[in-house]
Amino acid sequence: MAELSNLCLLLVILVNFFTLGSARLGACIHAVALQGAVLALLPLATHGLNGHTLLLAAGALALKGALIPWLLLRAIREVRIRREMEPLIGFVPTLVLGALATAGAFIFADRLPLIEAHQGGLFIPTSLATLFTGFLLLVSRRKALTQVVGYLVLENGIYIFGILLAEAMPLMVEAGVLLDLLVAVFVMGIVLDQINREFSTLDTEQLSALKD
Amino acid sequence: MELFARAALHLTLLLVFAPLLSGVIARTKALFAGRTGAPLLQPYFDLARLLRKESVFSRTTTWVFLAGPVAGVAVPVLAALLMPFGALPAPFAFTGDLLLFVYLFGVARFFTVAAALDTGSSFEGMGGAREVTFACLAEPTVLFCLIVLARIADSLSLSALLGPHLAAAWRTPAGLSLGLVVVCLLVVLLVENSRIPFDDPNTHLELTMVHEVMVLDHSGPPFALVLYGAALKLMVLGAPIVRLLLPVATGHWAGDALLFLAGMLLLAVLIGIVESVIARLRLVRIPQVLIGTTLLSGFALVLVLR
Amino acid sequence: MLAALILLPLALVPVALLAPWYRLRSWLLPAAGAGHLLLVLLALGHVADAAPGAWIGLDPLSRLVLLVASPLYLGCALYAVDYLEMRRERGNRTMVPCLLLFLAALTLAAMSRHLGLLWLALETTTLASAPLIYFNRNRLSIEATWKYLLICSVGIALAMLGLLFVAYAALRGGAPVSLLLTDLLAAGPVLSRPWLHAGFVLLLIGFGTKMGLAPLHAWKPDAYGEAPGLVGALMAGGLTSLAFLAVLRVMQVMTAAGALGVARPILLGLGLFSLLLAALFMMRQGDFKRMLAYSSIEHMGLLAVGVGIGGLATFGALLHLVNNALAKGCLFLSAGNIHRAFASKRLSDVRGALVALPFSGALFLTAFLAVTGTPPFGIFISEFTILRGIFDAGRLWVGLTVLVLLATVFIGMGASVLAVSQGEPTDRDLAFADRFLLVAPPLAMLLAVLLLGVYIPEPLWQLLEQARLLVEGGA
Amino acid sequence: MIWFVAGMLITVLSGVPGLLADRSGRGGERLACLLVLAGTASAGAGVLAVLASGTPALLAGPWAVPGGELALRLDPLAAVFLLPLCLVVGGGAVYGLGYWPQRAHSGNGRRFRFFYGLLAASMMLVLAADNSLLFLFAWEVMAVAAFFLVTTEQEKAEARRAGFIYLVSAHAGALALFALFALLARQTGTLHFPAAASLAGGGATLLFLLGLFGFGFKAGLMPLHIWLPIAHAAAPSHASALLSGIVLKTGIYGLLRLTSFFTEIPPWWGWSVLALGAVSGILGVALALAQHDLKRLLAYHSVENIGIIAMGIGLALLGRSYGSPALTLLGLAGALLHVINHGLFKSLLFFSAGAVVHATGSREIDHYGGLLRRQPWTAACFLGGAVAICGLPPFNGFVSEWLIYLAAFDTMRGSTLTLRLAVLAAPALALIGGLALACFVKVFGVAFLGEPRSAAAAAVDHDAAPSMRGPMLALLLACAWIGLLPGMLAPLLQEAAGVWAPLPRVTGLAAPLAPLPLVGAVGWVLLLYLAALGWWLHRRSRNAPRDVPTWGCGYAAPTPRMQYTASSFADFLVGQFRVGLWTERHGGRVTGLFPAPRAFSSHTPDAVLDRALLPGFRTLARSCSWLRARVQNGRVPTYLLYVAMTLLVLLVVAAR
Repeated sequence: MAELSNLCLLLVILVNFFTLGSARLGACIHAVALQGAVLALLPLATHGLNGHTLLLAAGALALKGALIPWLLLRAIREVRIRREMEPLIGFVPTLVLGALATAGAFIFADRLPLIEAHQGGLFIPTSLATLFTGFLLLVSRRKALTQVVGYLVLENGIYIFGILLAEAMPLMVEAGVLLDLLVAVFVMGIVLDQINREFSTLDTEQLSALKD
Repeated sequence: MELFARAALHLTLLLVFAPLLSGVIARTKALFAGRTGAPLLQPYFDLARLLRKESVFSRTTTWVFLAGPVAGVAVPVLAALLMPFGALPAPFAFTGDLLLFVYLFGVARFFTVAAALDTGSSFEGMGGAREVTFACLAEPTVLFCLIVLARIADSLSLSALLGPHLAAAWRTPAGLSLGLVVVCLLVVLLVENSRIPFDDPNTHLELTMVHEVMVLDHSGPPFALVLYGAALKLMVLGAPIVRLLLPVATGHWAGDALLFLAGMLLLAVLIGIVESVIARLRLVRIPQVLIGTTLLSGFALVLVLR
Repeated sequence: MLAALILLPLALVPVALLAPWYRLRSWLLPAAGAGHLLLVLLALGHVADAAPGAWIGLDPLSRLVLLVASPLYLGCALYAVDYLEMRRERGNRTMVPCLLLFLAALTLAAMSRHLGLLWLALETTTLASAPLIYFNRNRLSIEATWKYLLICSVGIALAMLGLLFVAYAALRGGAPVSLLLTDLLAAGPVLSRPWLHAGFVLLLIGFGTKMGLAPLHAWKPDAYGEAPGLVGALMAGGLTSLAFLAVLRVMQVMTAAGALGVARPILLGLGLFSLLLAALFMMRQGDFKRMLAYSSIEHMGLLAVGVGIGGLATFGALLHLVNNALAKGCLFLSAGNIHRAFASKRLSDVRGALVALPFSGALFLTAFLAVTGTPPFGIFISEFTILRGIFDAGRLWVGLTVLVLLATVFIGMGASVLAVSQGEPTDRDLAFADRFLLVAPPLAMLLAVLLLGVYIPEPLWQLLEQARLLVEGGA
Repeated sequence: MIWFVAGMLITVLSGVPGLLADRSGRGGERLACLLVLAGTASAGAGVLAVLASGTPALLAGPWAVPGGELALRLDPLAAVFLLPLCLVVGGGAVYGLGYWPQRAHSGNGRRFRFFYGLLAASMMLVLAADNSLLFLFAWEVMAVAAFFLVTTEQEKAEARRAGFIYLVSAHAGALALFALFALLARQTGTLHFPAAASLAGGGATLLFLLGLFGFGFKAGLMPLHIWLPIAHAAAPSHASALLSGIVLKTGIYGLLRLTSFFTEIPPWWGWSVLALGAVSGILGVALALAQHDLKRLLAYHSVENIGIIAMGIGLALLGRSYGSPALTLLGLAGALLHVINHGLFKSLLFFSAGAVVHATGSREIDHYGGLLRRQPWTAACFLGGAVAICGLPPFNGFVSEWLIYLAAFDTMRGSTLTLRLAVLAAPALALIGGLALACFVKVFGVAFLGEPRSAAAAAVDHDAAPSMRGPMLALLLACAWIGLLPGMLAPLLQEAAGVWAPLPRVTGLAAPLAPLPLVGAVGWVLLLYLAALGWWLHRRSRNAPRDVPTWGCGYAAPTPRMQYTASSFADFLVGQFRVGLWTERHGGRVTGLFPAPRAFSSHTPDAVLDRALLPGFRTLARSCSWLRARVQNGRVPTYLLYVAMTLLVLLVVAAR
């Protein structure tokens, strides 16, 4: 089963790079949806079929794969933005940084001692790499929507790590992750809505009036 | 009882012979200038005349205007009690009286200048400003000299400072310092008594005056007090110099008194000569000279401190 | 009993949503606050320390935080009544439920013995306070809300990862995987170091963001600047204390694991950096509410320094937690009044508050003196205790640095506060006058700080000491 | 002790009932004044009782704060500071009735009296505290209360500026004391003050430096005097009197307490204090000479007198380092006596200055003139104070300076050349004395003598009110009393010195202080002479014509504007101090044969504050706001970048 999970994780990393590289918001969101779907597979792939993993997978699929992407797509349809115009850091540099971050993630992961069961898995590096990717998106993009996407990616990274502990950890915290993600994105959605109403744009450049 | 006797002797010497000194000075200058000059007793005549006269007061003045002359006389009389006249020890001596001596003259200065300012005339103000400036610059010199003497005598009382040990001290390495001290004290004496080269007691251009211009408005008895006070001051401040130069004692009080008077007269002559041969300094140069004197006295101190 | 503490506000939320009358809705807040305070006092008296397995329960730390947060909340709630009365145009349909939810989450966070639960509660407070910041419904407030939300969410997400790391540390160490505080403390020695250290860093950043330690503070000036005074008071007094509690929980784990050697320097560094940044950025701060935000950063820094040094300094830091919460409450509430009265928070527009608003102005000025550690106020005692701790620990240069920075803070803050409170008022006919409920709560808080400055009640003293032992592991 | 504590409590509460009284009624202020008088009287009685008993009174009680303890200690050293405090505080309260009546100052009168009581009581506590925390507590309360007194007229920008600078300096100093006492506690293990001469001096360098900074800031030693001139100028005169007369001395007290803790004193302590004292003395008086604002001038004289006191302390410290009891005794006795004296005559001067300002409504010396005719009482009191502060016999200032002189001379007996060099303090003192004399002749002459220089001065129609006159006369008498009967204070000084330094116990008066009565005697004789001569001259010139104008050397139409002004009087002397004062001169250059009218004005700003500190702070603040604008740039991505960076850095740190 380990191959399958590693395959999924590689896929996740590829999606990371895609989100970093693509200029088109819609594509980004679809990619993140895909990533969510893949992540839904992971628990099953690692811990086999049981109630807990099924629930987890279902939750992930519903939230990360379907609901949130749908919300975001709706949002961009409303404000009619298609592309991420001139990011703070260009696409190529972002990609390079992403590559570096991923490499760093692998190096850092090596320093962390694993239990036998997880030896040779790509979980730790992938989750860290995804985390860093999320950060890169948050730091390098202007559009509020893209930043939400970045936040999603970041959460995905954490989720990947969570799967490692899926059976060791009580259900509640897992639910916590998903629930919190849901609520957070909901509130962000509302705020985005308000921003849109106030500024009629989601460009965070507008959102830098408060400074010293 | 014996104290009163000594005090009485001191005061008589002071009160009686002080005006004579200015007479001697004037006479010396006259001789140098090839004139006959006024009689030696002229100052007494002046005082008598002034005391007989009636005085006139500006409507601006207040009681402070009188305080000046009063302090000008009272202070030297009191200070004389702390100062040994030649070999005659001071009637009133205790540790630290030398500072009292210095500060008493501060009192006199304070009230003289205040009296000058009381008239509200800018000339008097100008004179006062110059007076206090010179005094400020002379003050450290006096202290340096006193320290040197105190260091040599290892005591803090004027009588001990100017004690019989001086005769021996001249021949020790400290003699050099003593010499410097004498010079410095002489300078101070000239400044304090507003003598040439620092001030001209009988100039006639107010703008160049220092002391005289402060007393322009005084007349009659107050003015008599001013003149008398100046004479007393000259004698009291001259006493230490005389003692330093003639540190000898005859052993009998009358002899000592005469010796002291002789010394004072010589000093007056000396002053007269100085006034005759030296031209008056420009005002702006005076501070430089005084600061130079301070350095000189400081040097004297360093010599004895090591 | 403890459940009641959480359920009481929650139960009032639907009421608030359904109740048709404006004033009633406003008065729900003091009701909840008073009931809460009552229950807290009862609980402090009667409820024993939590059983090992319990998910929620009390221990000295949670008692301390509840003791601070509950009165603060009551004060702000009373203030809110008149405030909402004054701002009828804004309505209170969102404000009141959010405040109630905030209280519930706050209580839960204070009492949770399970790091996951604590984390969840903290996140809830974030979400509940977001609408409060947005109360004024204008571009600036939405911007502040957005920043607050995004940065805190990222932080809290990192904290989540930190939790997972700690759990994995237990897994690796062969201990039962659980985020129950008691289990973690028990498993302390076997926790796998690399995981634990990384987890500590992540947790510190997560909770530090909420606390507002520099350089994770960026949201603070905007949020405090734009939120209404009472929200600022609740956040600067309550939320930060809560976040600090979370940090202390983590410190407990580190102590149990004997990893203080790693934890303390990091905390100390963050603390000093916060002090430095606050000190520099308070200079010539043209907006007095933002200035208060920096002051809050400064005091968070002091707390961090205190715990980072340990020993007496920790005791001082805990005392400082109490004092700071109350003083900040007074400062923010009075600042809110001045802001209302002059309809501006720029120093250029606000002058002579002492004349225009005798009470609020005096409160503001006095609270400034209190918060900068001037006797007879409590912060003087706690700051001095922290300093003694620092010097006793032999950290001479740390101590001197802190002193220099405190002096700088005083200069910067003093310039602004005096400019606001003294002088001739810019406009004499203000649409605003001091109302009882707008002045009494801050006054009460100030008096409390004053009391703590001249007399620390024996029970509080014991509580602080026990809490210190909890953090320091009885060392 | 009970009396003292009671007095303290009464004083602190004195202003409270007034707060409840109505804005314009007189009841509040009268009651406050009565309470202050009662409080100070009771406290003073307590102090005297302690002195009479001969053993220090202790009081210890619990105080429920970390390290806190209500420990009070009354010993002769504290008494030296407490006695003038009681006198000046009481006098100031009475003076306030006439100078700051509630009717005229309904806005700030009540606040003022509240903080006045608070300030007085906190100072009593500072001087009696025997526990570091209690000391700091009282110290800071004192600072805050003084701040509110300075900003009484907070509607004036000048007062606000002064208050802010004062508050900042006070806080900076206090923070240094935080460190000082924390380190001290680390050494002794408790916050209770260690017993005298119980600590080894070794390793106390930092302690001493911190103390010098913290206490020096309060005392106003150069260059830490920055807050002093503006604060004294801005405060109401009786507050200035309290500030200058008493508050500054708490700094001196702290320095003395601190140095009393150590067994052996490194020589450089004494040298540094002596040097700082000399610098403060000379520069202080020189700056004072250059001022033309009456209260600012008096404030600079406080710097000068603090310098003189510091010189005494420095000599005493040297005496301890080099093991010369006589030097220690003389230096400390001089310093302590000057503490008392300065408290008295500086308050007297500020009171009379206040009366003048009250009458003319201006602080510019050049706007006065001829006030002696219009305000004879005030003039007499000011003259007395002036003579005293110049250190002239027969007033008290001379006695203390005389002691310090003796100490300076005593160093000549020292074994090493280095110690002997300390004798240079004497010429420095002489220079200070000369300059002070010049300065006060200027002030008295320009303000009270001559013709009125402004319409306001000419229009002055009332002398100080009786309620103001009373305290002034009381202080004048006190000055004369100490000057004429200095022997009476010698035992107190000796005991205080004994508290401070381990001196050999001598029964009766120690030899170095023995001549004190003689000094007084000379003072009597001087008074006698002056009286006799004065009386004679007065009789002699009673019926002399007094209606002629001053002789203008031929100039027919002199006007008051032609009188020598304060600046012109000082100009010649100030010119000698060009370096160090950097007086700014504007205009005045006359050119051409028929020059047009010219204006000349000169101003001497504070060398440290206006030329160094403020510009420095401005640059700092500017760079800070620049940095802030970069860091806090309002972009969420940047902020998140900070988070990411922190994460990386901390991970690296933790991974080590």
